[in-house]
Amino acid sequence: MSAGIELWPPQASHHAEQVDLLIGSFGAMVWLLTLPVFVLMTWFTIRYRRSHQVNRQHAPTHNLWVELGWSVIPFLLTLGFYVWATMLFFDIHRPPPDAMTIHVVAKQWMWKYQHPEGAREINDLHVPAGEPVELVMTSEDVIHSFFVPGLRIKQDLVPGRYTSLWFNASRPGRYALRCAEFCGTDHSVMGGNLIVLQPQDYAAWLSRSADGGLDGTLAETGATLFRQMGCSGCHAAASPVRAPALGGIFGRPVALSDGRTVIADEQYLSDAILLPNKEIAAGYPSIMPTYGNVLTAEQVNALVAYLKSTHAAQDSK
Amino acid sequence: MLVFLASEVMLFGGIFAAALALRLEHESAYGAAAHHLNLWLGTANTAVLLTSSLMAAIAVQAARDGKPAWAARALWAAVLLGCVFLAIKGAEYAGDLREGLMPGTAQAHFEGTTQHLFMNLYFIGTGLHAVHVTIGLGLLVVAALNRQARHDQHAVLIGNVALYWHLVDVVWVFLYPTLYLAGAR
Amino acid sequence: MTEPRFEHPPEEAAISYLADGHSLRSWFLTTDHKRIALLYLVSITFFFLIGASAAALIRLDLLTPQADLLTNEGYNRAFSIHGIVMVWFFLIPAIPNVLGNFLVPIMIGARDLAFPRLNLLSWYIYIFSGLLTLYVVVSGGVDTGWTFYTPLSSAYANGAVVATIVAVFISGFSTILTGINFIVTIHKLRAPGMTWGRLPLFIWSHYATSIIFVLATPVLAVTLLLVAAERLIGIGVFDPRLGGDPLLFQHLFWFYSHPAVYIMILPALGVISELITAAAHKRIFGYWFVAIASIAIAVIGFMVWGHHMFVSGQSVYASAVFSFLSIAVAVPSAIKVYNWTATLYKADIAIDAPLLFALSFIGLFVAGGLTGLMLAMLAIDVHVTDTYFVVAHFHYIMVGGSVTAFFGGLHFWWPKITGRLYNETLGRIAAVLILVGFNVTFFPQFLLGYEGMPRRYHVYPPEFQVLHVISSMGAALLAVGYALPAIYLIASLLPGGRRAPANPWGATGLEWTTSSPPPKDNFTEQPVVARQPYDYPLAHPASRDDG
Amino acid sequence: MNAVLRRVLVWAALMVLLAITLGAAFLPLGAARPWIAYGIATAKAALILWFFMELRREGGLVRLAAIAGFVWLTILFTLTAADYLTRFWTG
Repeated sequence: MSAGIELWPPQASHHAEQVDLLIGSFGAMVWLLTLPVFVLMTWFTIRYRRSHQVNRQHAPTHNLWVELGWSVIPFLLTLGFYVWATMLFFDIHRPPPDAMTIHVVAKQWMWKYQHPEGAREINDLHVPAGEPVELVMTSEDVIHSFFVPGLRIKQDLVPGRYTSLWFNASRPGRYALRCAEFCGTDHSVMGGNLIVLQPQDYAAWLSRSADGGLDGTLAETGATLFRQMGCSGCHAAASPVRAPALGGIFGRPVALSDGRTVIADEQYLSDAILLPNKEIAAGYPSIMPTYGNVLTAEQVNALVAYLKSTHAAQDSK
Repeated sequence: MLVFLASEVMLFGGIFAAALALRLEHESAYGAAAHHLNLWLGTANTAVLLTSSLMAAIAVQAARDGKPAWAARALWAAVLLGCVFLAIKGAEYAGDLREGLMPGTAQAHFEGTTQHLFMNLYFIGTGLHAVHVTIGLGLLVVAALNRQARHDQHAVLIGNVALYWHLVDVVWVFLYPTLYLAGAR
Repeated sequence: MTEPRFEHPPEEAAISYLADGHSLRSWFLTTDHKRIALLYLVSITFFFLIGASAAALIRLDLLTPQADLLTNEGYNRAFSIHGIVMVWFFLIPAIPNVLGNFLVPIMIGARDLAFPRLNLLSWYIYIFSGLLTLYVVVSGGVDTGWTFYTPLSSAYANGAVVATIVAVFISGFSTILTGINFIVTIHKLRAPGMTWGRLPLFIWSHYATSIIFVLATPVLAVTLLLVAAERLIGIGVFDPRLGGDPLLFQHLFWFYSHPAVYIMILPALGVISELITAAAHKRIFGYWFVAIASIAIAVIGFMVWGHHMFVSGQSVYASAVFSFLSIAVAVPSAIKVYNWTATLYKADIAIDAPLLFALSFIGLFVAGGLTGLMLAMLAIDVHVTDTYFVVAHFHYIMVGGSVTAFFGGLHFWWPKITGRLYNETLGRIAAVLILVGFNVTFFPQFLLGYEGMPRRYHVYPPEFQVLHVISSMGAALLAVGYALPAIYLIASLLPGGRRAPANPWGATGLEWTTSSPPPKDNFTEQPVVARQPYDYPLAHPASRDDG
Repeated sequence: MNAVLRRVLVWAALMVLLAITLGAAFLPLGAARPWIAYGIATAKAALILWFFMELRREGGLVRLAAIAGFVWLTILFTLTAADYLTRFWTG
C-alpha cells in the first residue's frame, strides 16, 4: 500500500466487488436523475434573469402528470436497486452450512478471537483464503462494531447477545480491521488486521499457534470447564439433581415451561448459562444459579462449543 | 390542550414500548414477575380512578348547567378519590418495600434478574403516573377553589382540567393490563 | 412592480416593535413574538459559536494522523459537545424559533402567537437547559457522543452524563411548547380569508415541524429519563446483565432522533420555497404537491428510524422493511426539488444573495439526500454506516441544508426584522464562499468514508491524511464564509445603515405589507386575504411586448 | 337523555369491562389473554375519550388531534415489535 492518497479500498472478497458494483451503478442512475436538475436550474436562472428579455408567456403553475411522473419513475427505478441491495444484505446473514466458526469477543478496547481448533489471538485475525468463515460475536461491555473495509462488511457486537456475519475472503493479504461503533476513550485505536492466508499457510499458522502451549480445541476447553464449573454435577445423566441432560442438545427443539418451544442455538445456551430463569425447560424446576458474574464471555463460548461438539458425537453414533 | 395530551401519551409510550420489548424477550418470566404484584390493589385502584374520572366529567356538566355548587362538590369528590388512589398506591409501595421488591433499597432481593427488571419498570411506570396524578390533583384543587371557573358556563378551565384527569385515567387503563393482569393466574 | 395589496399604513401611525420600550425589562419580559425571536437569534448564535469552536478543535486535531492537539478523552468530549450543542441548541431551534417565531403570526395575519407567555416561557426553558449544558462543558464535559448509546452512556462513560441528559430533557419541553403554540396559532389565528390553500409554504412546513415537535420529543424525554435512572439507580431496562436490551434504547432514541432530522430540514424547505418564489417573481409550481409533501415527510419520517440500526443486530427482516420505507420518504423530498426547479422556468429572476443561498441549498440538499438514499440501501449501508460517509451525508443535510437555508432566510427577512438593508455585494460573496468552503470541507469525507475511515476516530491511518487536510482547510474557508455575514449584518445596524422599505424584494406575502420593522401589533389594521399565495403578475412588464 | 345519567351509565359500562377483564385474566386462554386484556383496555379508553373527554361533541380535526398520539404510538409499537418478533428467525 503506497503512502499518500488512497481513493478506493481494496476488494478482498466477491461480496466487496458486488457492493462496489452496486454503488457504482446506483451512483450512475442517481447522476442521470440529478444532472438535469442542476443543468436546468442553472440554465433557467441565467436565461430568465430579470435583466434579460425573453418570452415568459404561459408559464405553467401546475401539472398533475408531470408531478406524478417525476415522483413515480425515480421511485420505481430505486426499487430495483432496493431489491438488489436487500438480497446482498440477506446474503451476508446466511452463512453456508460448511462455514468454519470463529468466536469474537470484544471489550474496551481489544478484539479477542477463538478459533475452533483452539488457537486464540488478539486484535489480528488469521483466516484461510477461499473458505467461508462465520464470525459469532459478542461483547463484554459496550457496543462495538466489527468493520473490515476490504470486505465491505460491518456488524455491531452487542453485550448479552450473539450477532454473526460471514465472509469468504478470496485474496490473501492484510486488511485493516476497525471498531466502527463509538466505544469510549480508546475507540480509535481499537483495531487490527485481518490476515488472509493461503489454506496451507493457514494450516501452518494454526499448528505454530498450537505449539505455543494452548490447551486443545475450543470444545476441549469447554469440556474442562463443564467439569470445573460444576455443570456436570447437575447436568450429567447420572446426577441426583433433576436437571436436563445436555448431550446433543445443540440444534434440537427444547420445550419450555410456558408451553413454547425454542431451538437450542448459541443465544439460547448462552442465555441459559447467564440468565437461567429467562427460559425454563419444561418439567424442570427453576433452580440453576446464574453464572453471569463467574464466567467470561470467552468461557461461555467454549462451553457452547463443547455442547455443540456433543451434538456431533451423538449424531455419529 | 388535546395537542399537549397527545404529547403526554407519547411520553408514556416509551415506557410501554420498554414493557413490550421486555415481554417479548422474556415471555414466561415476565408473567411470573408480574404475579408478585397485588392484583387486587391494582384492580381497586382502577375502579377508584375510573370513578374519579366520572366525577370530573360530572363537574364539567354541572358547570355547564349552571350548578356551580354541584360542580364544586363533584370536583372535590374527584380530588378525594384521587387521594384514595395515591393512598392505595402508597400502601402497595410500602408492601413492596417490606417484601424486598423495591429497587435501590437495602432490603431488595429478587428472584432472578427479570423480576428485578420488571419491578424497576413497574416503579418507573407507576411512579411517572403517580407524578401525573399529583399534578392532576393540583389542577383539580385549583379548579375547585376557583369561583369564576365554577360559574363559567363554558367550563373552559374545568373542562381542560378534566381532560387532563381523563388522560391520566386512560394511561392507567393501559398500565393495568401491562403490569397487573399479566401476572394473574 | 406588484401592486400594494392593502392600504399602506402611514409610517408614523404605529411605533415599530423595536422602538417600543428600550429597558432590559421590555426585552426580557416581553411577550412580543418578534422580540422573543430576536432573543432566540442572539442565544442560538452564542451556542453556534460554542459548537463551532468544538468543530474547529476537531478539524485542527485531525490535520495529522497522530494526536497532537487533543488527548483521546479531549477529542471525545469535543465531538460530543459539538453534536449536542449543534443539534439541540442550534439546529433544532434555529429556523423555527427565530424565523418561525417572527414570521408565523405575521404571515397568517395575526397579532401574535396563540400563547405569547408560553412562548416567553419556552425561551427561558431553552436558556436554562442551555446554561446547564454550559455547566457540563466547563465541568469537564461528556464523552458519549450526542447519541448517548447504552450501555456506554449508562454504565461506562465518564463525565457529566446525567447533567447533560437533564439539559437535553429540559430543552425538550421548550420544543414541545413551541410546537403546541405553532399548531394552535395556525389553526385558530389565521386572518379572514387566509384559507388553508392560501397559506404560505413556510407555514405548511412549520405546521409539519410542529407535529414532530409534539409527538416525537416526549419519547426522547422518557428515553433519556430511563438512561439517567439507569445510571443513578440501575433500573436495567437497557442493561443486558439484568436481561434488558441495549437495542431498545436505539429504537426509542431514533424514534425521536430521526424525525428530529426532519425538524431541522422541514423549516428549511419552507424557507427555500419562499426565497425561490420571491426571487423568481412567480407562483410556485405545484403548490399543493409542495404543501402536502411537507406533511408526508413529517408522517413517513416517523417510520424510518430503523435505518440507523442496519448493523446493530436488529432483525434483518425489520431492516428490510425500514429500508423500503426510507426509500419512500425520499419521494416527497424529490418532489420539492423538482417543483422548485420548475418554478424557475419562465420566471423573472432577481439574482440576489437570498437566491444564491437558495440555489446552494438545493444543490447541497440534493447531494445529501441522494447519499441518504444510498445509505438506505442495505448492502451499501453495511459498508459505509458509522464512517465518514455518514458524517458527510448528514452535514450536507444539516449544515449544507438547514444552515444555508437559515442564512438565506436571515438575509431575505433581515430588512423586515431590523428595518435595515445589508451590503448586497458582500452577501453574494458570502453565499459563494459558504458553498465552496462547505464542499471542500465535506466532499472529501464521502471518500474517506467509503475507504473505511470510521467516525469518531481521534487518530487514524496515515493514508487518510491528505483528504483530512483538504477537509480542514475547507473548514477554515467555511468559517470565513460564516463570519462575513456576521460582520456586514451587524454593520447594517450601525447608525447610518440604509433603511429598508416595506417591501424591498417586491414579494407577496402578508409580512411585506406591513412596515419594516413591523409595528408592535404587526399590522395597523386587520389584514384580509383575498388572493392565492405567490400571486405575482404572470410575466415581467419588460418582456410582455416580445411574447 | 340526561347528561349526568349518561355519564353514570358510561361509568357502569367501564366497571363491567373492568370485571370482565379481571375475570378473563384467570381463564386459561393461553396466548389470547394479552389480546383480550389490551382489547378491553382499548375499549375502556375509547369510552373515556368518546364520552368523558367529549370527543362526540367535537369536529373531525379535534378528534384527529386526540387520536394522533395513539396512532403514533401504534407506529412505534408495530415497528419495534417487528424487530423483536423476527430477530431470531433464521433465514
